[in-house]
Amino acid sequence: MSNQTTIVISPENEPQNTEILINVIRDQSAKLNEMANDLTHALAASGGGHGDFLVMGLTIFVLACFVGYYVVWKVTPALHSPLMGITNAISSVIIVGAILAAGPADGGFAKLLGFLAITLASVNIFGGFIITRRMLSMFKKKGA
Amino acid sequence: MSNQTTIVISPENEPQNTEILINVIRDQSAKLNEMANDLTHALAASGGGHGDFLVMGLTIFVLACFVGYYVVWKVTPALHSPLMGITNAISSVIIVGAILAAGPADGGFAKLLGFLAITLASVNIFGGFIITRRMLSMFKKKGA
Amino acid sequence: MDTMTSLSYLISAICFIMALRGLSSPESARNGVLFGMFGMALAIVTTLFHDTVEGWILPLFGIALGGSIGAVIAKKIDMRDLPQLMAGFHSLVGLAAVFVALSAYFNPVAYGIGTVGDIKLNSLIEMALGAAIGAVTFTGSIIAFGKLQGLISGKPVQFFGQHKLNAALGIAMIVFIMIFCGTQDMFTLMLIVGIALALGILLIIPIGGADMPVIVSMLNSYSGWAAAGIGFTLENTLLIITGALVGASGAILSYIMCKGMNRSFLNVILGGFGGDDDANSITAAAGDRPVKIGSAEDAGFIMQNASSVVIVPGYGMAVAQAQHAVREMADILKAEGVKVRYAIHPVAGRMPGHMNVLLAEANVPYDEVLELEDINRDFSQTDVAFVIGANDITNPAAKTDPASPIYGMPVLDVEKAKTVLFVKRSLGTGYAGVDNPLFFNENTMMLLGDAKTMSENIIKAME
Amino acid sequence: MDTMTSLSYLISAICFIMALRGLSSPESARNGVLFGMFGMALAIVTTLFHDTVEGWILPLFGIALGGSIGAVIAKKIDMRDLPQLMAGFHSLVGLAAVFVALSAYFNPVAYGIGTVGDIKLNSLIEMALGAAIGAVTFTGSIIAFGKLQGLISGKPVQFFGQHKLNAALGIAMIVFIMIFCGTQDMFTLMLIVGIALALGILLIIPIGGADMPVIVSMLNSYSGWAAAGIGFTLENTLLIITGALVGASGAILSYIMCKGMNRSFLNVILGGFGGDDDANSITAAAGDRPVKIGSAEDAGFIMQNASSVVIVPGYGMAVAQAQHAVREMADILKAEGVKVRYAIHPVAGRMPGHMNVLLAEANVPYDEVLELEDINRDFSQTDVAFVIGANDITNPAAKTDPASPIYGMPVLDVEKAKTVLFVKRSLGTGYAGVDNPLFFNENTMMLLGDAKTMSENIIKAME
Ligand SMILES: NC(=O)c1ccc[n+]([C@@H]2O[C@H](COP(=O)([O-])OP(=O)(O)OC[C@H]3O[C@@H](n4cnc5c(N)ncnc54)[C@H](OP(=O)(O)O)[C@@H]3O)[C@@H](O)[C@H]2O)c1
Ligand SMILES: NC(=O)c1ccc[n+]([C@@H]2O[C@H](COP(=O)([O-])OP(=O)(O)OC[C@H]3O[C@@H](n4cnc5c(N)ncnc54)[C@H](OP(=O)(O)O)[C@@H]3O)[C@@H](O)[C@H]2O)c1
Repeated sequence: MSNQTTIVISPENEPQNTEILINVIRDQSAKLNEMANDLTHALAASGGGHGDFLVMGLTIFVLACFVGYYVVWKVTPALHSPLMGITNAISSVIIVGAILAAGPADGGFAKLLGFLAITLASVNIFGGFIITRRMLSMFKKKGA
Repeated sequence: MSNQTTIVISPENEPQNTEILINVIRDQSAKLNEMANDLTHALAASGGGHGDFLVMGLTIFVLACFVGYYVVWKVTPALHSPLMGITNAISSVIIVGAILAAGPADGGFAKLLGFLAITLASVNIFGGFIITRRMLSMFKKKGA
Repeated sequence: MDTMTSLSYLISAICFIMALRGLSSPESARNGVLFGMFGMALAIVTTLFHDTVEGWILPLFGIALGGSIGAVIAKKIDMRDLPQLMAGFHSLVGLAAVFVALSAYFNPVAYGIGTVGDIKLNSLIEMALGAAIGAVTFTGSIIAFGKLQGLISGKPVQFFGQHKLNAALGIAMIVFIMIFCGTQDMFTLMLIVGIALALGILLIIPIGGADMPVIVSMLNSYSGWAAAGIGFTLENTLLIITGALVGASGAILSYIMCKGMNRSFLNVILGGFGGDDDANSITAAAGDRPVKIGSAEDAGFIMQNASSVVIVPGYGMAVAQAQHAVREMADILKAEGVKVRYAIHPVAGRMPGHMNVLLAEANVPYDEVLELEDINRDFSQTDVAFVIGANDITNPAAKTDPASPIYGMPVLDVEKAKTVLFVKRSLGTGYAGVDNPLFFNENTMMLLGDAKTMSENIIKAME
Repeated sequence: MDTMTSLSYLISAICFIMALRGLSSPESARNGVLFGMFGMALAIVTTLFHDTVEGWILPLFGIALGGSIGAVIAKKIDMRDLPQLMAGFHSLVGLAAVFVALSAYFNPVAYGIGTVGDIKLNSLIEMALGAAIGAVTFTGSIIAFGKLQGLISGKPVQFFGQHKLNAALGIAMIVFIMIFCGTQDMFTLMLIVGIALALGILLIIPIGGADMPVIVSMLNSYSGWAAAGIGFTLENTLLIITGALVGASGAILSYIMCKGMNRSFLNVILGGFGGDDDANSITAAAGDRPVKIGSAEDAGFIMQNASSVVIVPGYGMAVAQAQHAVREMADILKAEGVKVRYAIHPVAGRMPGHMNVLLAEANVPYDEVLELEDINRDFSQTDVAFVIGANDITNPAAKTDPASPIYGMPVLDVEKAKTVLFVKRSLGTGYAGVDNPLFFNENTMMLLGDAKTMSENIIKAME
């Protein structure tokens, strides 16, 4: 920090001089305080706040719904069962949240919940993908 | 601010006392300075920073490309000309940026550019939508 | 979340979209699954490298444990039991969602959404909603599983004031969610989960066993919305996108099924339709009218002398596991130069695409298997329609009788074929419980018996 | 950006998606446009209420000024001139993008991306890219406009070292963008824009006039990507989404056209194909083989005695503005009980969907207008194929002659009709400059003359 020089009040300095000095420092300090406050507000108001994620997330959600709508309508009816299998598997991506819960060294009860969720989701992930592959492996063309 | 009391160094106060006081204030100031720094970093690192918008924006962009892909392939070939008309109109949504440029009272050159961009984009918006409506109004079913 | 993590998640999301895209044809589907698996692996690895994840042992152990259970189940399961398998799997996703929502409550710091007792309002709402939807999915899927597996009676269980009770519970839940957002009280959260668990049971129990496929799809959709809700809590775009994809998929499948039955979704949800299949009694009307009943030999003879046969499989074929025998029969006919094709109704069987999977399992090439809109025009040029274990989906009353409960449902026009052969055990009704006038048609011959036995007898007769 | 603003923008984006969705059928399209207009109005109003926008007079004046110009143009324009109108409009979007990017440079505070001389790195890159793409779109579209309107020769202008020059300019631009990101120097930015303007001209000038539709679509796509780039600069999700939609649309249309011509996109971009149509000389081959040349009376007689006629319009009909006469002719035939339909090739005319708009303008009901894949099978049961101002899109060499430059391009199988009537001014070639062996077929009759005059004569002959 630039103002790190220790101020020593020696008898040579007149009290009045010192007074000015102190007041300058106090003003600076007040200014810094204000700055810090402003920044805190900026942090809250800016995109970093949860409020903004909400709208961005909503935008993403809406677009993903459109994508889902189109992609799923394009699925051939013959593969509707594999579709259920695969969506079952990918909906277990919630495992991401479970790993975060089980992750911290000092997780406590949340850690246990996280572990359970990981296990449950894994049943689905492996089960879902494997059953889907099993189903698809049976679909063969004429002569194949 | 809580430390807003003006310090007066009267002859009664010993210089040493004052010295301590000054150093306390200096320390406080340093701390505040640090806080401000921390906050600045937090602001940059957090979602508010441009870095994070980039990824969120990218996510939105990718999803929008998927949506665009599906929506456009569903357009019937007979309406490909109106499609060009309507995309021409909506691509002029860039007018949003132009209005922001023309908006500030003290915009200077940017304000002029903004105004020009608004005008150009408006030609497209009105032109694009009107020509599309004109085209579509001509498409009629048998007997209609 | 740092940029690298977010980018990885974005790639995962794209992989999931590609996985669903792949299902537009059987050839591209295999690659699609690989995309899905890669996306999931990437998501898991990325999360393991997250700052706050300190130990890998616990997560990896959980994955290994759950993964092996899942793998064993998926490898052992009989394809006939797909519907209940799906229901069972969905219940697990629901429970996992509840656990994740709760762990976010107990350790908000791990997700960066606040500190214990001081969680952001948005996160609280999303957390409560995620937990509630997850809980409904959990118990609802268990009931659906039970009904499909036959552990619980498939009969719609209805009692007085049911809908009022559900409504009251729903309102209570909303009130408690509001209280929870104010107090952040653990007990309230538990109460919300408890009510949701009860609601899951109460909502599904009045619905008939045969409507369960719609419910399974609906719950699939719910599990997606729950994942999306938790995605909002954790500010995780991957969860939001995937949740939306799954939610949309489940909703569309439910819609397709309802349309295939010409019933509204509300009508299904309100329940009371379709009890156990065994409960269907042979209706009185049957006694009065003449029915032509044939033998396996008759059927074999007719088909061997036909030039084109369309096989219409239904739920009964799945129950009897007759698909292999049917395919053998078709092979013999094809060897004799008969053109054989299969016609699949959108709601044949008990799950969307169920018949396609069963036929594929019996090695029927998928290009011989046609959907309703592709084959319906051809019945008038067909010699024999061989209807096996199907009933409602061929019932012409859906086209002609506005009083019929299935009026307006699209059906296969089998009656336009020169001869219609019906393989079923009796003259009883199907799932919808309505008489099929086709049994009494002049060009219909009933082949009464179990679908598998009858097919095998026909094979013997033809050899 | 506050939550309300973001939400409004999200609604706008949804409206734009709905607008494109509507175009899946002519009925829903009208509502679609309303969605689009509402979305745009919402976006504009939302922005006007933005904190930093202090005066409304300037923006509203700009909107009124530009809007009235746009409205007048759109109302006056002849439908035949659609391609050049689109090109002209795209040039404006390109220029607007350049202006917005520049104003972000001069007043970054207004967008919250930094202060003058201290703009964020990301924003700098995106700004430079947005400006560059916008500038290429601007000059490129102007050249395309000029070629289509006939202001510039449609001949591909090619000179030695062209591609090397373009590559050098491209590399120079990238270098300058890198320098700009370091220095934030205004002069460098101007240089980037300057190079991009030059590139726009140099890239389009070597491409033949008839390839312009692909280019117009490509530039449409570019204008979308430019908007998306600027969306990243301004951290505006609406711009990103809309940009992606427009970008995808333009790219898909270009792809459809290239596939319709069986040429690769690169082949079009590298240029040199297809000069002025007038430049096509009557090829020597014509003299040697016998050609049946008929009169309007012959044509009228043949068609009046037919039971089904398929009209195949092409670029020549658009040039001659013959669509009204053709429709009148069809009306007379229909009144006499002849079944009349229209067959549209994906690249008939000079713009995707061009023929459909012209026929619609002449009040042809759109359910009589069929796409290639829907009508091609029917030609063998058709008495007369009436080809008017079309050539390449009927050329059977595309199916049979691997040496032909149009080999592999899907064509309308008009030769399968009992009689083929060809209305054109000569035995000359069409856009691709290749001979059409159909002119010399036994069942072909050439009706030489201007499309409009000939149609009017046929009408007179039939009355
Ligand atoms: N696919 C779906 O996703 C879905 C979802 C919900 C509801 N549904 C409903 O399920 C029904 C499906 O129609 P469907 O025609 O496939 O089935 P269905 O109408 O339920 O008829 C099945 C027939 O198979 C016969 N059957 C049962 N077991 C048999 C056996 N072992 N051997 C021979 N025949 C046997 C039964 O007659 P007998 O008792 O005389 O043998 C019954 O009439 C529709 O009403 C549909 O609305 C389907
Ligand atoms: N639609 C698109 O988006 C698009 C885009 C790029 C390229 N293209 C290309 O454009 C071509 C379109 O095929 P096309 O068959 O429609 O056109 P074409 O092959 O260019 O043939 C047009 C014919 O119309 C005749 N014609 C010109 N003016 C006429 C008039 N006033 N009256 C009567 N006839 C007249 C010309 O013959 P005469 O000189 O003998 O009269 C010419 O042979 C394709 O090669 C396609 O690849 C289309």
